Amino acid sequence: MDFTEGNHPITAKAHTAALGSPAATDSGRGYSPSELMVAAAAREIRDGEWVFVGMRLPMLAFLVAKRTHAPGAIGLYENGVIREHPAPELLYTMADPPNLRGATQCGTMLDVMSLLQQGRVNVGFLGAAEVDRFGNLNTTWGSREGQKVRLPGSGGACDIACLSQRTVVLLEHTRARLVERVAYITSPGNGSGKNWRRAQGLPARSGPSAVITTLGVLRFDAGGEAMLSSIHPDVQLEDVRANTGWPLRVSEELRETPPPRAEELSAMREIDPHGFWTRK
Amino acid sequence: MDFTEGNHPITAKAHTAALGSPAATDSGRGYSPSELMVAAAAREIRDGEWVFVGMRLPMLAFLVAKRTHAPGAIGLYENGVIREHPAPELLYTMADPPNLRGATQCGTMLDVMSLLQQGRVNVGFLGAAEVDRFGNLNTTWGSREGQKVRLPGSGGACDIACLSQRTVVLLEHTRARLVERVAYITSPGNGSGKNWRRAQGLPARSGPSAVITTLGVLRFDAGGEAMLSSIHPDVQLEDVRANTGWPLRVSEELRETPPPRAEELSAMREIDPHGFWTRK
Amino acid sequence: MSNAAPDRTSKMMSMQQAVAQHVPDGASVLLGAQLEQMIPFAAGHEMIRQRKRNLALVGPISDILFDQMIGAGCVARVQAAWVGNVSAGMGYCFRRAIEQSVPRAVEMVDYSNFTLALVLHAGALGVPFLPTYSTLGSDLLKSNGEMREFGSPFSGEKLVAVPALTPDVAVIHAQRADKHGNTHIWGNLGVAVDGARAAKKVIVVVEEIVEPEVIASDPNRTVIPGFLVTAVVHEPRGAHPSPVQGYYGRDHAFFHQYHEQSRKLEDFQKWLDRWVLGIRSRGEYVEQLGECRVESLGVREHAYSAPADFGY
Amino acid sequence: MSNAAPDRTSKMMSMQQAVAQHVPDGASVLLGAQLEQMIPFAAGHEMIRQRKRNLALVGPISDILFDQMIGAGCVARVQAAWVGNVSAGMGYCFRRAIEQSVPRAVEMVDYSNFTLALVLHAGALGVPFLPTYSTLGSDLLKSNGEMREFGSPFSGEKLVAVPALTPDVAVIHAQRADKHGNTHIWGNLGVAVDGARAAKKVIVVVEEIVEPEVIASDPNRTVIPGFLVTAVVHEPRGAHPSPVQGYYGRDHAFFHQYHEQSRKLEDFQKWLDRWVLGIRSRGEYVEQLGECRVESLGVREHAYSAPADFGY
Repeated sequence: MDFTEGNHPITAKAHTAALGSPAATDSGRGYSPSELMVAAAAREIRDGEWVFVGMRLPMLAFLVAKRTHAPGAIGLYENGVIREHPAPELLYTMADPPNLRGATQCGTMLDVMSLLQQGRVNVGFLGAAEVDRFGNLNTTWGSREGQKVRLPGSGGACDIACLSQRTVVLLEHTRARLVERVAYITSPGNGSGKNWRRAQGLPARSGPSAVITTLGVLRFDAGGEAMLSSIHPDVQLEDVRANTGWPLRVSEELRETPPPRAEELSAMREIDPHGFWTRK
Repeated sequence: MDFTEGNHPITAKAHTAALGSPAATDSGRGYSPSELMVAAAAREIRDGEWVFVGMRLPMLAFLVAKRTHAPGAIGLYENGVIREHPAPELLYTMADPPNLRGATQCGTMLDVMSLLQQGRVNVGFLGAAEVDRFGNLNTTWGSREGQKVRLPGSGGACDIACLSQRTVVLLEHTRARLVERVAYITSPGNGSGKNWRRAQGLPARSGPSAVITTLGVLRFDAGGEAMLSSIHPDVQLEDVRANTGWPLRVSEELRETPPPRAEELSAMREIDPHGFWTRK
Repeated sequence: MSNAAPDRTSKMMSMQQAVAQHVPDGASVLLGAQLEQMIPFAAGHEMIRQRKRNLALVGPISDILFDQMIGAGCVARVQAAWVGNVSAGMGYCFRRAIEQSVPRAVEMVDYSNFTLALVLHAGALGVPFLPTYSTLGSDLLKSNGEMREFGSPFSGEKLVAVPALTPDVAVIHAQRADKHGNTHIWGNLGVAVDGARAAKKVIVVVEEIVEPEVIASDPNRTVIPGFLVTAVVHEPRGAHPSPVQGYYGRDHAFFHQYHEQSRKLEDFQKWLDRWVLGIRSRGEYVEQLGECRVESLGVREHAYSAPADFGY
Repeated sequence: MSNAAPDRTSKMMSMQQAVAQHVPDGASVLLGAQLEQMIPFAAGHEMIRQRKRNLALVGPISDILFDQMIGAGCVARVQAAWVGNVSAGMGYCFRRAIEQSVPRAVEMVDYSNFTLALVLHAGALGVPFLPTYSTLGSDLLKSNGEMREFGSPFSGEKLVAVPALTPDVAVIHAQRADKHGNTHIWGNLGVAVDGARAAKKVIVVVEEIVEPEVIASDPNRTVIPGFLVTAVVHEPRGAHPSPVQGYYGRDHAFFHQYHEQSRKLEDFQKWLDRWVLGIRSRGEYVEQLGECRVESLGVREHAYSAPADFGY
């Protein structure tokens, strides 16, 4: 897995992590690791919320949420599309024709970004090449074998990380990706800790909420530091620690990530029958 | 004539001056005073120019210009309408249905005002309750018998006066209207004289260009002061001076305002066959 | 919100309900966002009938609706570029209020059209202010009390900072919507789009309620999406005497009659009794207009837009 | 302009002419304004064929067009939020240019999508900057070099000033226009409207030229009026492999093939020869795609917008 493969700003390339790894195969649990991540992401969306959706796994998560516990959620796409009723087909990009036909609104990028800046968007999904201890994200500069590697850049990621009420990140859980300090803050998380966001001038009601990885789910404590909140089934705590680039703290209420429910899985598989995003 | 009758911001109520006065009747010259003002206003528009049109006499002037020497002129209306092909019917307001159907563009107020702020609008027409020696306009506060009279306000007038390359004002020529100093600068002209606009921060390429009255046409000298540039047929210079609220300077090249040409008159009368704006 | 009753997404209600529930005394209310088109007279009249007080009216130009509401004593404050009667001139109730505090004192906050558009644009964008060159050198900038001169952070050049406004309620008249509030408007849009986005609540008043499929067939025309809308009121002819493109024309005579009949205070009271207080609803108002007058304002020649294909 | 020849208002020309006349070396060029829809590939390819040099590309995300132009050596500077291949990942030519200066060094000015939209919005509004809360706390704000932190003139709170940009040329692909450049676009508009208003020149590339009456039948859909347009190019399938709503779908495979075939420099050169340099026009490109592929991208089910009545 080469994490220097670019990320579309508001897409999670996290699935590609799973794709090439042994864990990607369905090991008798009845769902793939990507499907587990999608289910976990779907549960970050509450009914009626406004969601910056993105593509790939988060898109699936939004669709699963819509069909299960959050039928009133609204999807916003930074190209200017807003949808209450999801597109009837699998999308490769947010401007694929099925995403425009029957949309709630087709407008400008500014139309959608304005709602974000007004503070009305509840949750935004992001991918990243790197996330650090304080939830800062990097999609601009990577490194490989000591060489700097130019990644595609922010896209809308910086905007979403600055302005949405909650940010949820999806990515592969490796030491190269979960790092002590990102090389470049493309999208600010909690900076260097408590009160940092307010000191920067970022909105009071904004910031990172969860990091969903291939091994578990991280959430943030009062000091703004990420800690392990749930661990995926069959994953060992030492594996999580070994694959994290800083001494990862563990929540006192650590639990096992609940596996996808049948209705979540069937929704996912109906949307993506060939497992293009989750199973291939 | 009660000048406290409100002005729509970018309309010239100047015609009402003419309407009630003896001069309004066609005194054997073959055209009315309002028709003369319309012809003079039309000539302020050059071919291909972008024009903030307004209603009433300026609207007629725009239509006359389009049908004669300026077929490529473009009309902008602050409500969001832009027209290259004038509406087929007489308008009472800029949002009358004939002005929307077949428009070049229907959009927002900001769409049109942006073009103005970009400095791309060549000429804007305004009316006013008062204009002063330096071309400042007042449509906010009047007075009658020592009492302050509240006028309707700026509308788009202040914006046009600040931002269009040239501003042309139409109004009745009386001492109550052409004053030494307006009571309130709703729409800035040349302020107190030379370089005043630049000192305020107004765009370099902007400012008052002509004041077309019932008696003549005033233009501005290098110091920003209005001076009589042309005098209407059959009007005496002393009448102009007597009806101006400051010692009016007269251009060395004073000429007679050219009367409306036949094609201008026929255009006007075709557009407004019952003389609603010009002859009643 | 968790109650999944079948009609839970319908936002339809009567004008009486919409005004009673969503326009409290003291609210700031955006009206007349499309300038001379689609002025929500029916909504304003209902506010008068419900004796709303201390409203802060917001709008670029109001073309007699503000004048009527001021005359009826509903208004404490006006934030506008122009108050009067577009085709006839002065608004007499506005003058009486400002000059003589009759029926009560009204605070006028003068804006220009552009700067009024910018206060709403700032509100819609979610920024505290927007910069402009307009109003520099004017007394409007000095007397307005809300705008402020400042230096550009790049060049230091003079600019005016126009503060954001987020009205409590925007009332937008439109051609058609579905019951969820997804709204099609065509013609000049004025400040309607930013107004609806800036406002905390949005009441949409429409000529026609159509199936959601009609609205969804053209998402570019949906300039106000339903998720921004609080209430949808079906009120045909609710904009009279102002025009609604494709539905009815402007009743020029009505504006002129109002001009004459509002010149004197006692005449205005009679006008108000006849057209607002003495009737209970827009339905009765339309009846009073009479079939002949209504008919004469109707569409004589339809002119349909060319279709856009959203297929794939 | 004073020459009243009958066709003086037609702005139609070939892509070859439009690029030759209106895109000089060193120009700043807005491309890909509608993000993943309607990317003007045909225009970009013509710029490559005409060996344009030192261009400054502007656009939110470019979805392989920027990558191709960078790889072809046309580009000195990129002002964008994202450069890559939306459905496949990294743009390899972009990486080679930034990391190894191959085929030449390229200066990257990183924006976010929102701030890139704001540079064009500021240009369209005619102000030197616009304020935003976005990018506060990010390294993007520090490394970008154009944006600047400042204090609100009202509260002193921190904001970012995003400077205006007025590109020399905006190239906008659209569904249909008349010969005067009055242009209908539907679907997601991205930054196309502000881009066309901010730019000094506008080249519109369309799938269909229609009679002026078709455009005039729906002035709200005319998001780019002809008087802002410098040249109109009729270039059917000019956006392939990106989609044009109502005309053709996205050629996902083409993006993936490009991804594979641009990974190595020598493969990219072959790709460029095959799809750009070795052919003379969009017509030849479409021929090379083959009837079957073109057919397979066509509209399978039309979905026409409900009409709006502009009558009165």
